[in-house]
Amino acid sequence: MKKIINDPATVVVDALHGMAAAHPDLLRVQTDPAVVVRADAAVHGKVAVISGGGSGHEPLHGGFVGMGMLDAACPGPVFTSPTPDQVQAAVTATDGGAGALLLVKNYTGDVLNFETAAELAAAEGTEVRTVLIDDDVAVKDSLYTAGRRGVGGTVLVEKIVGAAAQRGDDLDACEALARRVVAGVRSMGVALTACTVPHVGEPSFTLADDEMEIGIGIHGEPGRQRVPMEPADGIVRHLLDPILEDLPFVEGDRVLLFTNSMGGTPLVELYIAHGIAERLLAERGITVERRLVGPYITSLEMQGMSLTVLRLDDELVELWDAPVHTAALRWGV
Amino acid sequence: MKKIINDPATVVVDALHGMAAAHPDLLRVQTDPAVVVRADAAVHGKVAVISGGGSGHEPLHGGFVGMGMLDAACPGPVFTSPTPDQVQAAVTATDGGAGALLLVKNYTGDVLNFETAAELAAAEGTEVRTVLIDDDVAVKDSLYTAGRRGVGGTVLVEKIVGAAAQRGDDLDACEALARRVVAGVRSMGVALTACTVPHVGEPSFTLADDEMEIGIGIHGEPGRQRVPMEPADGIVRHLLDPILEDLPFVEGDRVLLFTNSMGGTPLVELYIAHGIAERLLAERGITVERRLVGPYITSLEMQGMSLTVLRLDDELVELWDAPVHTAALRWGV
Amino acid sequence: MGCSVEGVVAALRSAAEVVTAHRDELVELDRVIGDADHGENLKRGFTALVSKLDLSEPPATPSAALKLAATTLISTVGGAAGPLYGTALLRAATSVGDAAELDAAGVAAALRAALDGVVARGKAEPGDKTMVDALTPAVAAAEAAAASGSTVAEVLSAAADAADEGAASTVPLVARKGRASYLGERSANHLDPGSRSTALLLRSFAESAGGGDR
Amino acid sequence: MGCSVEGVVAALRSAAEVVTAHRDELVELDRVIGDADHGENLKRGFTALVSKLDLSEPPATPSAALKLAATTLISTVGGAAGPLYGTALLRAATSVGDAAELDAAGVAAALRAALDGVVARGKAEPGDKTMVDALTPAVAAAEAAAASGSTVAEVLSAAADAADEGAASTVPLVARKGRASYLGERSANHLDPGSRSTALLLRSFAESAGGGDR
Ligand SMILES: Nc1ncnc2c1ncn2[C@@H]1O[C@H](COP(=O)(O)OP(=O)(O)O)[C@@H](O)[C@H]1O
Ligand SMILES: Nc1ncnc2c1ncn2[C@@H]1O[C@H](COP(=O)(O)OP(=O)(O)O)[C@@H](O)[C@H]1O
Ligand SMILES: [Mg+2]
Ligand SMILES: [Mg+2]
Ligand SMILES: [Mg+2]
Ligand SMILES: [Mg+2]
Repeated sequence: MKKIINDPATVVVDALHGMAAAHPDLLRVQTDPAVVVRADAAVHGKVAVISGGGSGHEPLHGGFVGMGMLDAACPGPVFTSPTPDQVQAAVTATDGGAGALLLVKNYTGDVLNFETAAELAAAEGTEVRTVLIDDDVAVKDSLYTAGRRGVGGTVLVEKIVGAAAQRGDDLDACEALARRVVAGVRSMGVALTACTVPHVGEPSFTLADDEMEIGIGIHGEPGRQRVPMEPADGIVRHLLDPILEDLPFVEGDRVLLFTNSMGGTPLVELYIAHGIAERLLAERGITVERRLVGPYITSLEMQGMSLTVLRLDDELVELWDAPVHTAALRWGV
Repeated sequence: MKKIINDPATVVVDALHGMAAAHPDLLRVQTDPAVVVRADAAVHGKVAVISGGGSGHEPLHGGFVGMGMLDAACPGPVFTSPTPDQVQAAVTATDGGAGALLLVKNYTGDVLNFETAAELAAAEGTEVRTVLIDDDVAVKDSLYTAGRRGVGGTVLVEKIVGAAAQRGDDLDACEALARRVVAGVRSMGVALTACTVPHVGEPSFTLADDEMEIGIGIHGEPGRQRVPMEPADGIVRHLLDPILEDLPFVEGDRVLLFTNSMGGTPLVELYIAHGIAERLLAERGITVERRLVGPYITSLEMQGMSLTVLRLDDELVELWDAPVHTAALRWGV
Repeated sequence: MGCSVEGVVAALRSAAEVVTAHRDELVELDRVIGDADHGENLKRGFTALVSKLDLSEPPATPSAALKLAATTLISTVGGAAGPLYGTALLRAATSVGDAAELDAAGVAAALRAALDGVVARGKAEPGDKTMVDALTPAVAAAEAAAASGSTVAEVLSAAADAADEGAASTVPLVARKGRASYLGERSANHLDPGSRSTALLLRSFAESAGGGDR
Repeated sequence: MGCSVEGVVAALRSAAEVVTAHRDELVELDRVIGDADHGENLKRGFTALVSKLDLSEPPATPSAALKLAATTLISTVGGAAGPLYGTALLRAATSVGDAAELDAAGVAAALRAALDGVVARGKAEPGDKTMVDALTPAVAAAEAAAASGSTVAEVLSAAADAADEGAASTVPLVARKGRASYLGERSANHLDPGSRSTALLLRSFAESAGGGDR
């Protein structure tokens, strides 16, 4: 394992200190329990939008803390959901009197820990709502399973709901909006290489030089299917086709296209994939009105990518375009 | 070689098309010869700030084209400097009547090609100046060598000089400012893994699991020295100490600290390194007033990082803070 | 002979040792069909528990000891296992009430409460390839043993035996809950890490109870 | 017998073939002490040159052919080699003037002009571990051969022999110019890719001239 770290046991806390040093104007970091909080929290009268999950997906979620997006993020250990204490501390630090909305990626661990925290926070008098994000079309959804995972769509939900909370929408409206965005967003990912969890020290799986793993999540877990490597055209189709068929996205739809690196795939490859996806969408008569290209929800140093497509309407465009000032996304300010 | 590409021969042009698709509001792409041009070029009465070099360093330089930074970028093939035709086309597309400033990383190939272009452009009546960027302290400077390479400092020079041109500084002022920034900026990089140039298909060098390469450039070339892997503390010292001794940076200095990923090193590691560098600078009584953390000047998928330190004064801070709207850097707008 | 609060604390400490000793095994099981953190998560939690037991006032009752374990695991484990084991221990604590000593029936009832808690939280059924596949037969075995007049140590030993078998039974299963479910068919032919840790925990309780001659 | 414009064009086409055949070798040499593009760069440039020769009016004079090669390489090669070889050819074109045929002395003079161009642009001295280490002895050998009454083919052949030796002489050198110089001492014990391509180009010219029986 080759990483720029001091000690696998302190990776998260060391990174949080570095993050605090890098963005003193944007955020504060607490380490016991670990929470990243918007510098000017609590914002009076504003719904607190809070997310979190295992670390190793940077910039998610800490990099999205700031004006117009998250009020706080709860970073668990690498690929391990945070504890209820962290979520509770986040609620306490950001409670502006208008309630808190927890945006939770749908993993059993995240769901259970956030649920527990929500119960505890409610008991202390803060109104708390939870919305699960489950946009990964690689996972078959069913009543009898854990359901779909939350992946790339998370970034878009956080931005859009963050903007609504910033403009003053109340808790009901923020919750409804979050559910609406979740309903209209779909994602799928591919890995070219595995990643190495620091406390494990060896890759989560091994892929031959001519193989790729389709339908991966964001926790270094193997995907649904191992297939031979293909040129970028084929890779993009593997991701985009199931996304489009799932919702489905149809001719005339207006969408946001988010082309994401899993961490180790550089921008030059990402732009190639993005260009292909734009072309395929245009061929289907789907209009790309907004885009995001870069490493925004990652799996450590994994090489690979994901595509996320969100159906847009005027309100979502407006909220996407609204000013945001975080470490990883910034515009309008 | 595992990459999300269609064909090694079309990597640059495919990525340019993807980039154009991703940022229609910011830039236009020409492909014969290849140039990335600010969407609203030529800006009347403004000095055109132009840079370029081999591809494979994304977002450099195309990702820095836009308001407040570059007017155009000339992307060569991967790790190969562009030709004079590209530079000439960039000058032609951006000439607003106030002359053009070419910001050139100091590599023989880049220097010769930009020099030739400058002669040709001058012959066509555009006033053209060239400033070489040579901030890499890993290379011993001497009259008898090719001199130091341009690395991380390039990003800072482009931002600061771009801001000056944007506010209306004339060619003399922009050139003088560029020289001043170059004089005050120093960098050094380390690789944990090599990268694979698409047209080569195998890594540029091989490193054992317990080795790192210190003093690398940005072209996948081996570095000055191969040493055993160390914890992050040691890695950061290997980079920071020679930087600080070189200028030298001394107690009381105000600086910008730029912690850069070589492409494959994820943000979580970068923040760890950044935190260490901040601490070491504080120990020396050097005040970090601005920071930039992320993959901004890369070597394809190489794992590794570089540190860049720039001595600041009030004017440089003001120009750094000035609005910028590009694919990779955006604030104030 | 019943199990006093000292016995419960000793059992928790022995669980911490076992979890630490098997940390790598549990990580490896989770690496193959999950996200490689189960052993690390439990080690972190039980290490925190031991620190609390070392530093704070000793708990006054079995219930207090179980509750301390529950809240500590909830605060420190994270992942799916944190809330699940935390809830299990919380329900067990409630089940034993303010008894100063646990008898065999009390232990069996506590295990039943723990299982109910895990199911209430995680909604897994037997056959979903989770810790429920180890805990369900363990509870049945414990209840049978208690009904037939076994000691606490014998009850726990029967539970551990059944949990071992239950864990082994997860190998051929296709996961329907937890992270392994994302693998679909590829989750088959692997041991579920949570069922393994359940079996390990029950074995450590049984051995602690047996060693203490209860 | 001198070398007509057809001879120059044939030599350029044969250079393109040689560069393409040795593309991987030159990439590999540059991978070790540079950035792994020298062969790719030259192949791109000479392929473009062949397209131009195929598609446009044939050049009227040796000088026009050399100038076309120069501008094409400058526009398509990039890197250090593009401007250096481009300048070399440009200076050679100027040196031959409007002669319809090149004789041995003219070829030697053109090579001298090419070397001067490379040095003017790149500022490298012999011993810096660059193409100058191949071209310098090649020019000297060409001049000596021309002075002693050799044919054009013999002049080029002498130049190629000397360039081979000059290229080989770069192996022990520590680079002071070009990318290899960043490696410091580690650049020693490797052949400089540019000196190798210079030797290859001169050999292809010599063989083209010899095969044409000039
Ligand atoms: N819904 C559930 N009900 C019961 N047990 C579950 C459930 N989901 C997961 N588990 C158990 O949790 C174990 C994984 O725990 P752990 O690795 O610590 O958490 P995570 O899956 O969040 O990384 C699984 O092996 C399984 O036995
Ligand atoms: N200043 C110089 N003068 C003469 N030749 C040079 C100089 N710098 C580099 N070269 C030659 O150029 C060759 C490298 O060419 P190439 O790989 O195409 O360019 P780059 O170094 O820009 O990647 C070197 O092997 C060397 O022979
Ligand atoms: Mg986990
Ligand atoms: Mg090059
Ligand atoms: Mg796990
Ligand atoms: Mg080269």
